[in-house]
Amino acid sequence: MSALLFKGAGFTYPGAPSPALRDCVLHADAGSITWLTGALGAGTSTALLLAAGLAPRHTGGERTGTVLTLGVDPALPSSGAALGGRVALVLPSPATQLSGIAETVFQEVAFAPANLGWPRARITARVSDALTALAISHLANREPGTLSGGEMQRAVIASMLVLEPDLWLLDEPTSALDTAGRALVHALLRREAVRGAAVVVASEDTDGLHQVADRLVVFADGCPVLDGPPQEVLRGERVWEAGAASTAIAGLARAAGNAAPRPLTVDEGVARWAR
Amino acid sequence: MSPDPGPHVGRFHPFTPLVLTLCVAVLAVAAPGPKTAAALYTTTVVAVFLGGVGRAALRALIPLAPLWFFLFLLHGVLGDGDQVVILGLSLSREGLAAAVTQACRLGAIATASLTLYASFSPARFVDAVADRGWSFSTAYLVVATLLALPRFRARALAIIDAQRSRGLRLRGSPLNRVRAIGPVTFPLLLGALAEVDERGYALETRCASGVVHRTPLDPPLDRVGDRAIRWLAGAGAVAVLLWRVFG
Amino acid sequence: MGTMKPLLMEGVHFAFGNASVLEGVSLEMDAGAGVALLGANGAGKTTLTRLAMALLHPDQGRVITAGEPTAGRSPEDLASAVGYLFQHPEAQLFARTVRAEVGFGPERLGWATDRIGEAVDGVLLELGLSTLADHHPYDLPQPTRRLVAFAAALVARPQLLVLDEPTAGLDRAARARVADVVLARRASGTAVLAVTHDLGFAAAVLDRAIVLAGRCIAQQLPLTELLGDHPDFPAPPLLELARRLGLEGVRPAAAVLAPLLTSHPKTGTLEA
Amino acid sequence: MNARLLALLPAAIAINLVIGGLVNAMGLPLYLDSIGTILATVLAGPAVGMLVGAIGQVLFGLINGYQWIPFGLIQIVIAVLAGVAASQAGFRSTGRSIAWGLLTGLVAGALSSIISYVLFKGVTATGTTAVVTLLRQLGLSLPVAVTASSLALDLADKAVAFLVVGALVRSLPNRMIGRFARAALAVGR
Repeated sequence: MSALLFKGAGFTYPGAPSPALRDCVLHADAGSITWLTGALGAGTSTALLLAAGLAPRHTGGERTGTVLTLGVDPALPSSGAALGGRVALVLPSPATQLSGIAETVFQEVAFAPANLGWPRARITARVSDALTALAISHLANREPGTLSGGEMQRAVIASMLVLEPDLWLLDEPTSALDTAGRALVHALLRREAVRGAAVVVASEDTDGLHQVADRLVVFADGCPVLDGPPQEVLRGERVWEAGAASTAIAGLARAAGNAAPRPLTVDEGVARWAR
Repeated sequence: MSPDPGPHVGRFHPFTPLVLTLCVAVLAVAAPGPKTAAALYTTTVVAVFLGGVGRAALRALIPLAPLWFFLFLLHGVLGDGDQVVILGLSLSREGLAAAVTQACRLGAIATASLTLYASFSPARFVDAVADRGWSFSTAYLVVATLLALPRFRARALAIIDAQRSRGLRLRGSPLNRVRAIGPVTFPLLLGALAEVDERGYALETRCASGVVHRTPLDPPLDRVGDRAIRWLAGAGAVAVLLWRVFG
Repeated sequence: MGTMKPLLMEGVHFAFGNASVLEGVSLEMDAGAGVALLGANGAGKTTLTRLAMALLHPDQGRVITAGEPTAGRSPEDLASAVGYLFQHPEAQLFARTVRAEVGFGPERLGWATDRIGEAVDGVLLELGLSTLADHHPYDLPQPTRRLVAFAAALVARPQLLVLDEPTAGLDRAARARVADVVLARRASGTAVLAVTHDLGFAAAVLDRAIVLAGRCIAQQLPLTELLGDHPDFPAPPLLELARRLGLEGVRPAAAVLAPLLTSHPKTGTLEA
Repeated sequence: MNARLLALLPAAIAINLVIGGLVNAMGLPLYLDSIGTILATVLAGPAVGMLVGAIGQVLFGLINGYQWIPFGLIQIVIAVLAGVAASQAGFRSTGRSIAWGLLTGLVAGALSSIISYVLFKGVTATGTTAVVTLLRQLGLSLPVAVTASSLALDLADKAVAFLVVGALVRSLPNRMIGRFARAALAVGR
């Protein structure tokens, strides 16, 4: 049974003239990384809020169709008990994800487990593992508000990793990270999938994704229009027609008039165009 | 919330300075005359210095100075009733007594209050509340606000910089300044409201609503001494209050 | 503007209290220049941009912005000559519509109403925001809101643009739009100084790199030379490809590189 | 308490404590320490507004050492009046906002002068007290001087506070008005 299932799911924000998501069919399986991409406004961020149940429970507005998160409809108030602490959500701006009451990064990462009433020994052990996994153990005693954007983003991811969630929902999780940071998070997501979690990433950053994602779903105008293996989708033409984009090198190949399938990486580009 | 709450006061359970501050406030309100008020103020200052947080007592003088000045002016110099000449100034005897009483009351309260603030550690307070199983939401609101203040002040300054860099002049005629209220306050208000959604999502995802019994990360020690101080001070304050009201 | 330099700094020292941030910094920018200000967090990049905008004043040395020393002047005096984009630009938005928001600056500078209207329409067109002119900025997604704040920095057609992480938080389309506008403004004589970690953007639209380290300018050289040769500054994909194809000294942007790769659709060999 | 309120309240309280400083930096002699209370009331109702006002007053006392906790009562009165104003679309126009602001200023001014005189001998925040001293030198008795100065400053302060909140809520984007149904009612939208 899929960790995430949308059947004809639609959603309209309160006061919005048109729906942000329309008649969306989507699934994400445990043990795999599903990457959603699309132009701004294509609906990938809304899909994550729907999966987390925050839309409509927190956003207000109207949902149509069926959404099942880990087998439960997340919009039901009673879903809190079944899903509490099992669904991780990471949003694009780290600063608004902080707990607001932590004086140190250690307390920040320990926020959710403490709220769930875990025994203290378990919290301490899981928190230090999470800090190590994100390579921020050296920041454990720093004040969260004084971290750089990249450090804060890692702290937010660590504060979700600590819960060992069954479903990851990440919206532009590496936007503030450098190349090394991005590679570290991608490797972490792969380990989480191997552990059995379902990982769903919404991001326009398609440059590294074909080495990370098992499946690429391209959204356009509020619903998925392409769904397939990343290598295949990124080399094709339809990803551009959907208003999304492939890698920088594929974009260059397209601008140079190359037909699909196009090179994705610098090495492939050199192989294609070198004398 | 200075980084180091002072060598001694840091050892107390977080609730102890809280209860002591409330007791000082009750005693201050109940203090009948200048002598008792002055005694209370001096005792508070001495206790604070012994507690190793002397600078809080000194820092209290900043808000107190204008208050004391106006008390002396309003009740001493401008007070009516029979006059007495001190240092060439004709002052109202009764007004002066009232001014000293009030000055010492405010002194005791301000000193105790700033000592509480200097020794306040958000994490220990949240743990102390969690340890007791009391309402996490209330502790969250108090601590989240205190920790949000520096961020809001920084954002307010950034807004002024940004608007000035677009040509907004803050000085000039009063009308000009009132017209500048919108461009300066709205971004702070709209920015705060726009963040509410995302902050709410994060708190919901991290199980912050409907917390039943939260695990204290580092529960502060509540020694017998702490409890004794709290009960004695509390009983003493209530006794004085009852005596003052019904005595 | 004749020979007047958009920005000149001579022996600038600056310290917050006793914590010295910049020591003996000198730099010069000509009309149309494009400089990327790089360096670790805390190296003084934002401090340097604030000195250029008279938000801060040097303890020693001189800062000459748009031909006038900043000593004794304040940001509102420079507002017509300099466009400053803050790191969290959307934090300054307050108006009910995009048009009113972007027109706020010129209005404060005392421009005539029709001149304001033209300038606003022009910059909204440049940034592809024309259809959103009457929308409330907070009804737009955050990346678009940042584009509105960028428009507000551009509207008065300043001769110097100081940008703090201009592409942070932008979506792909907005990032491309910002790149096009920066190149166009530079071509028309505007100097651009940008603090950025987005090396793809820097390589595509700026020329020179100034690297701040140890409280002074550690390196000052063409961006294409710096990127890839310095561990902290890896080369973005297009620059890496151009270098490995022997296309040195070419601006690593798709529009520039593509014609050079006119290759046979089937075999894909390089014929240029 | 649900997560949305846990996110909204600290912001509203911080606004109470910060905006005064912001406006003073512009040389305007106003406290505006109730904008957060009024805004929270308009968006989430008087109960929430009272909580914002009360906690804000306690924290103000904690941080500044001034013991204005008794003035917390006035924040509660402001929340009640702002709630009534909101239910009567009192923020629909600049004129109505100012009218409700003046009414609140009248009530708040009267109450604060009683508290100031009885508990604090007429000496409270510097601005107000300077006016009291001036009036006293002109020969007014202390109670009259305290009442006059409290009323004058509170009328202006609350009128501007209601004006700012009204203008802000009227200019809220559709997405936010959709999120705070009460706000739409307050501005008759």
